[in-house]
Amino acid sequence: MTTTTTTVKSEKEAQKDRSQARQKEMIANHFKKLARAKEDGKKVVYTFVPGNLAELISALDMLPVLPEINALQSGMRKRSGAFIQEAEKAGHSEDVCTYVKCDLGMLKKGNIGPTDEPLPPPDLLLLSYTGCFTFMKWFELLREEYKCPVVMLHVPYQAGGEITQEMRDYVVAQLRDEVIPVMEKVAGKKLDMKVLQQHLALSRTAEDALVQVWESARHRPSPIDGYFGGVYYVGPIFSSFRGGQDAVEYYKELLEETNDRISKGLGPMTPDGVMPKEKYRLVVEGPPNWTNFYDFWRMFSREGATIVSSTYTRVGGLYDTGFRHDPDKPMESLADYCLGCYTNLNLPSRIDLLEKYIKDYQADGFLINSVKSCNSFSVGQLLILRQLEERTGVPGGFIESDLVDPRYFGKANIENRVQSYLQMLEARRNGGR
Amino acid sequence: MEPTGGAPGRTAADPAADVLEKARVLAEDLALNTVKAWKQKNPGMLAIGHLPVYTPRVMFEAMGCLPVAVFGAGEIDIIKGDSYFQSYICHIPRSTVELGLGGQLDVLDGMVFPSICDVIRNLGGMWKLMFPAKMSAYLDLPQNFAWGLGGRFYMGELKRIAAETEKRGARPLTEEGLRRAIKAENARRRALAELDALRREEPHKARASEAYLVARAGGVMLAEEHEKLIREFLAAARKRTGRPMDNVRVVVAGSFCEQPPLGLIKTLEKAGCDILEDDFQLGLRMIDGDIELKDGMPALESLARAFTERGRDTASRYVPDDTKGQALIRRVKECKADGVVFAAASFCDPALLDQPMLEHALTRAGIPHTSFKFAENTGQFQVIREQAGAFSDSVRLWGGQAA
Amino acid sequence: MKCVVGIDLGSTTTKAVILDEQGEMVGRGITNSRSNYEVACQVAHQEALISVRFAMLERVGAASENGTGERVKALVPAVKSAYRLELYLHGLDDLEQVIAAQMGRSLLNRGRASLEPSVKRILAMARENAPALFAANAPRRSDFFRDLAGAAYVAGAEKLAKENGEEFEPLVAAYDRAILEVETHALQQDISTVLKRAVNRVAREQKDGEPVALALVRAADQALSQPLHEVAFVGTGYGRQTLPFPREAVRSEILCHGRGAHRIFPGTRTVLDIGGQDTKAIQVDGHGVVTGFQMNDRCAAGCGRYLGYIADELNLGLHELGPLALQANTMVKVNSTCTVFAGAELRERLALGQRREDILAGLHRSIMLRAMSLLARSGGVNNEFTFTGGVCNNPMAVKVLRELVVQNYGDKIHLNIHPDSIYMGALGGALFALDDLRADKPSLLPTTWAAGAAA
Amino acid sequence: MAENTQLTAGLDAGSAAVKVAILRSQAGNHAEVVATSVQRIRRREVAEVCRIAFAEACQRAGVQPTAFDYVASTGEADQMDFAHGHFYGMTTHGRGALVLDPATRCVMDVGALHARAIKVDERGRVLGHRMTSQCASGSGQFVENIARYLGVPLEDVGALSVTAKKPEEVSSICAVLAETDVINMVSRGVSTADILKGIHLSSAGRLARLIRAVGAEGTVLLTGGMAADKGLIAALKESLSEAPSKKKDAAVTIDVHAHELSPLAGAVGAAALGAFRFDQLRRAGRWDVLKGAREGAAAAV
Ligand SMILES: Nc1ncnc2c1ncn2[C@@H]1O[C@H](COP(=O)(O)OP(=O)(O)O)[C@@H](O)[C@H]1O
Ligand SMILES: Nc1ncnc2c1ncn2[C@@H]1O[C@H](COP(=O)(O)OP(=O)(O)O)[C@@H](O)[C@H]1O
Ligand code: SF4
Ligand code: SF4
Ligand code: SF4
Repeated sequence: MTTTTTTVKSEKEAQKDRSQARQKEMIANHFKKLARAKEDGKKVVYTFVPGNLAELISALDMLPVLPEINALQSGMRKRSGAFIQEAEKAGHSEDVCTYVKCDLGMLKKGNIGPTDEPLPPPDLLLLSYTGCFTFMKWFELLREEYKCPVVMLHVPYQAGGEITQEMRDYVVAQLRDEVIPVMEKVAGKKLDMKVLQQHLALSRTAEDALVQVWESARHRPSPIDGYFGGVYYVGPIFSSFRGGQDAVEYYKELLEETNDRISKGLGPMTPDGVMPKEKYRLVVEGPPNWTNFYDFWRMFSREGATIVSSTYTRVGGLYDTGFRHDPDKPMESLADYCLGCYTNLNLPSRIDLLEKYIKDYQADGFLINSVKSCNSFSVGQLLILRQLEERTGVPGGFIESDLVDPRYFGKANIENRVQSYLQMLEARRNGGR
Repeated sequence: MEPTGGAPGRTAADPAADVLEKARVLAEDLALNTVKAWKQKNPGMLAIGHLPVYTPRVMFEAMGCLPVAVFGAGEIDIIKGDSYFQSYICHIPRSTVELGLGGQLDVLDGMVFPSICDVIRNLGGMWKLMFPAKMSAYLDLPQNFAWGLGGRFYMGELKRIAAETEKRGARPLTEEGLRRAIKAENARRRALAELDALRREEPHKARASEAYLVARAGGVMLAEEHEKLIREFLAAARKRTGRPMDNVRVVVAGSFCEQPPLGLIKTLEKAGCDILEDDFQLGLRMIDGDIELKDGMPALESLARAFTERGRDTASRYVPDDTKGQALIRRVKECKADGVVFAAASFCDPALLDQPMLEHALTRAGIPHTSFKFAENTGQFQVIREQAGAFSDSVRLWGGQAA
Repeated sequence: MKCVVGIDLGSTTTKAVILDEQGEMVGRGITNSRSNYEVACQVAHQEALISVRFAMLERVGAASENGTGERVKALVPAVKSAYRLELYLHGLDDLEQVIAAQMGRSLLNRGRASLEPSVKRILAMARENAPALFAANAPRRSDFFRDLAGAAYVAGAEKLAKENGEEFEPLVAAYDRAILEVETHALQQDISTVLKRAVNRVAREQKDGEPVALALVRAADQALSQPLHEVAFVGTGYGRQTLPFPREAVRSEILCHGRGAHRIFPGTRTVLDIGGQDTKAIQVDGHGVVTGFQMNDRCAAGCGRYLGYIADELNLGLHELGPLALQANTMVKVNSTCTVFAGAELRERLALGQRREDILAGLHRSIMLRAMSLLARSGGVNNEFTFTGGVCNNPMAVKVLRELVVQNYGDKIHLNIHPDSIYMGALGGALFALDDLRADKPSLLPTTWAAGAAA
Repeated sequence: MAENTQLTAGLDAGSAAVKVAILRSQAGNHAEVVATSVQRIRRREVAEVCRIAFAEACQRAGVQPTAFDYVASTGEADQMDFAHGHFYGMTTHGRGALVLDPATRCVMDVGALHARAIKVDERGRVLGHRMTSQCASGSGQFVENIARYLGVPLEDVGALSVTAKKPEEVSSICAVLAETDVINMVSRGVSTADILKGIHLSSAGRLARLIRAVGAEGTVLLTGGMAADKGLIAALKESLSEAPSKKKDAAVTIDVHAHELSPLAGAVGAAALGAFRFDQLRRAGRWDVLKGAREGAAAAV
């Protein structure tokens, strides 16, 4: 480390720390609220990330818990292995989604959340089931444990590559006739449309800023990492904070940071500090591994590989193709949001999107991280690989790991593959050497 | 196993030998020769493939189509199919792709991918890309069973797919046509119900492995012909003599989509289990009872209502309250079974995620159960035989709980 | 002469390839990896250097004066045989000493006294048969000392067992224990001395006069005195991480295999490499750059070791397996996924009376099926298709592969197999080393290897 | 013979050896092992080896083949014409272990190709089990391969292993590929004892996981051919005492040991269950079943 970069770096770190610290604080606050929920008389709703109805939940003054986020946090804090084993001991197969098992294991071990505070049991399981059948099973299993009310929102799949009016009508009708009435009953109050609209408007502002952050990766060097860094950027909007003032502030600050980095010509922050030189620009498909998140990240950052865009960061909403929450059409826009998440796209649409990212962000390559857990993501990824290579002429890499099961992260093996892949990109660039 | 009775084998003296052989040929007709012959006889008519679990075959029959069950490829070598799927994905999509790329499905004019899980769902998308010239439809079965919500949506889905099929050259879906098809379907259902009853009452006359072949043979035939085949088998099986064996009576659950190899079913039988009920060909039994036709109600609505109102509580359906375990316990009691064998396909999330819930329900009810996984091309049954044997031993010797 | 070295440290065999500055392959060596990795590399390297010397001897010899050139050149094969014979005899002597020494230490030295004379007799027999083993054109199973001496030793032990009723197992066990040490000792020999002895042996045999003999000796002196500068090297293969090489000098084996195969067959687009412990399916572009790959490892099912295990079960040599399987009438479907279970299944089927050939055919097919699915996963088989690695020496494996490729990818695919197929990884490594040399960033061999380089 | 005492035989055909046990018991209780026989199969035909072993055991016991109340087969021997009935491996190992040591609550059966942990209740009923399948890592063949490579007779393996000072574990999980590791160790001068112990430890690690997975508590009896291997027992004790999940498992005491007849547990269990079943059938009046097979036994030997 030379002195000149040190100064720049620490300054950057401070700036980055600001948005990150804010996020940390937001999360800590949220978990505190959850821990106090019973005393405060707040109702708790468990729900999923893709297609979550955050604005509805907050408009009814309820608090959301997102089991997926808890599972990934457990993964990052190296607790998931034990949780998964706990679930397997209770009879769950080693073949199935590890998010589910991690969550069930955590529950069996006292339901202590990521901030070491106990999580309140749900007053309602809001099964808005977008893009994955496992969600349905997950809440069937939780219902066995909690015996609390469940309400399901069946979100049809975009099999034809578009959202049809019939789908929208079906979702809106379910919201109106089942979901909202059940939520109102649990919340003990009526939904105030005005309040909902206010939340939707806040969502929209935050979403605008997020899209600008995503698109900053078009710069060379890219000021952000759209995958490893990206999972932090989408945190607030994926989860409990969308539709709130906190999220708006967060994204404003994040955007400022990003713009600042662009003006200074700096690359993204990595676990080892600002990336010195952008050697490769990659697009990534598939969720990351959480148990060895930083090891995984470093395999790329240390070789100078920046991820300029990724699909995983779109599972909580696909804003960069134009969707925004809309206070003028509250029900329709909630329906469109659920129907439009990345996990609800059919395979051809996913390929189109990836192709667009590769071209728009001028990627040198793309990488698929296929996770064992997730059929929703993984089935068809080898076809995605072929089709993308054919369509873009850009070489693809393929690695396999898992979300939160440490047994499936073969570090040496993955490293070998990543290195071979990057060496291959290098060799190609040198024109056949 | 004690030599206390003789199962009728496929010997010359077995009155059911011929019909079973016929069923076997049909059930193992991966080249779809039957379908080719049908198309030759019915020029211009369409053959529409469908994946497990449930597709309303009647609707296609009503449109003059032959619905064809594409339920995996058994034990054939999977080479091309493997290139599209990671090792931790079940076998069904590999074998389907293998058949597709191998040309065995060329005779089909389209494919329907009913929603059961993410695997078949994504396979539907892959199909669009791999076979762009053919019809490839995803049938989004509702998970909301309120008639005004899910029912209406489902009607819309059926109409959409009917329209798509018509565009490919099928006859239009008419009220009259659908009524006729539903009647034929109901007749098949009754024949199947009789077969199920025979198995329950006299398992030594109709073994599960045989009933499986007879049911599966229906995948390449119209309901009417299938009914004939079932009745032919029933008549022959009833003529069989032989004594009951000193076996335990079990229900097999969990293999509703990827089908177990025949060898596995036979292994269970050899290990001393009489399989009284199973969900191997669940699609055929997805709806309890007849599809009721009512005056004044459009036949399509009858069809849709049969699914939303009388669909079986199985892994492919979201069940809002604790009835799946109860449903299984009811099935066990109805056929007076001693226990349950869970046989789920490896990596089958729907089956494997349900299993612990069901197991707990059984444990609470004091019903013994055991479980293992398989793949449709499993060729080694040693481990399964040992495990099933230990289970049957234990139930036989002590009648009690085993794992 | 400046040259570069590529070393492929495989799980079963270790290969070394030496290229000159123009990129011509001037030497190659192979040995079994079944000992210390580093030693294996050194031995392979040494073998490669020897082959360079032989090539030089041929060149220098051909230029001999007084019209002897052609005749000297014609003697080179005899020198090679003589060289192998010398090494072999030396190895046998060493073996005798090592066995004697080990028997002194062994925990299980039952009846040492009775063993010693037997070992002596066995080795005497081996020595007696040695010249015939290395006669020109004599068919040999293998060139590895372990295999040759092993075969001779076992034959001798069998003879003693049959004729004198001696116990076979302890005799063979003595060999098994000693062989590793002997292999390691082989490195300490001074190669040029052995080579000179071989030259002298051949020279002595030249009845019709001195000029040829003299020219041969002179040529040998000259060939041995030419300096070899090994200026760059690259290591690759299964065990590469364990080598004391700097990081820059280690390349992914995938890249090396792809590049090597492409060098020999420039039309190559798909490479299948089946080695002892892993199978790789590699796609390369027109420049030999890898564009995709799949590999499976950590399980012996579907790799070369599977065949080795089966051969052991049947008491056959590896090279006999393929030809035997070729005599199959039908292919038995083998169900077992695991190598050990396949061994058990083999026994079971034999007991059921199925033909050995037919079961073997099924076993070969089961390996190739795995390879096919790996290939399919890596992007299919594209024209041209090159098969490399030890298993391509197995004719049944090749036949089954050919059939499966035709079945699945049509008959337009051209299948390449080269006698040097096993060297592709090392060749690729050497080509990377050549890049380094040309880019002026040569990496030097570890100093501990200097002894070998001095040859 | 007392009124309610039965003479029964159990015949266990494995992949490596055939085991026969002759038992005198009261419906399986108060069992006394009268005679046994073990025959390694060594590439012979299994049915033939079964006959030889059965005849040998009869001779040792000094009884006629027709004298048995019940002959039960287990293992691969399900089609033996002289058996009255067949019981499956897990059932017989569970029951056999209880005959050998009534305190047993978990059986760890390690044979040539497989390993399985079986949790049983006080009557020998199987409550749960975990086994290796499709992969031979951790089984007897694993140890056998290595022993063959090292030139150590199987009988000496255990004794050598327990003398190890600095055991070194193999890195490969595969029964075949581990050989390479071992070869490397040999060349690095690792002693035979240390290598064997390393192999035992790596097998034991896998077995311990199976034992924990079935939730074993109390006495674990090792059965199957590998129960004769003192080295494995020692290694297994070590592995189990390590208990990685400290807090919880500390409360669970697991005591693992073997009985000298452990390799015959399957045969012993089959014989005991035979007596039990005989009693059941006798009470049910099913003499037809019992008589038919007895004639078969006479013809077979
Ligand atoms: N002459 C031969 N005939 C048949 N098979 C052979 C022959 N030589 C080597 N093999 C096979 O090749 C394998 C070793 O291949 P190799 O490419 O040397 O492996 P690695 O690169 O892993 O060391 C052996 O396991 C064996 O199965
Ligand atoms: N004395 C011994 N020491 C170590 N291992 C032994 C000994 N005797 C037998 N074995 C092992 O036991 C295995 C045979 O066990 P067994 O339970 O008979 O297997 P199976 O039932 O599969 O035939 C052999 O593979 C061998 O490795
Ligand atoms: S399968 Fe995938 S999308 Fe579904 S719950 Fe698991 S990780 Fe989430
Ligand atoms: S077997 Fe299970 S996972 Fe596979 S397609 Fe069928 S339902 Fe889905
Ligand atoms: S023991 Fe068998 S299945 Fe297991 S890793 Fe080795 S070869 Fe593969």
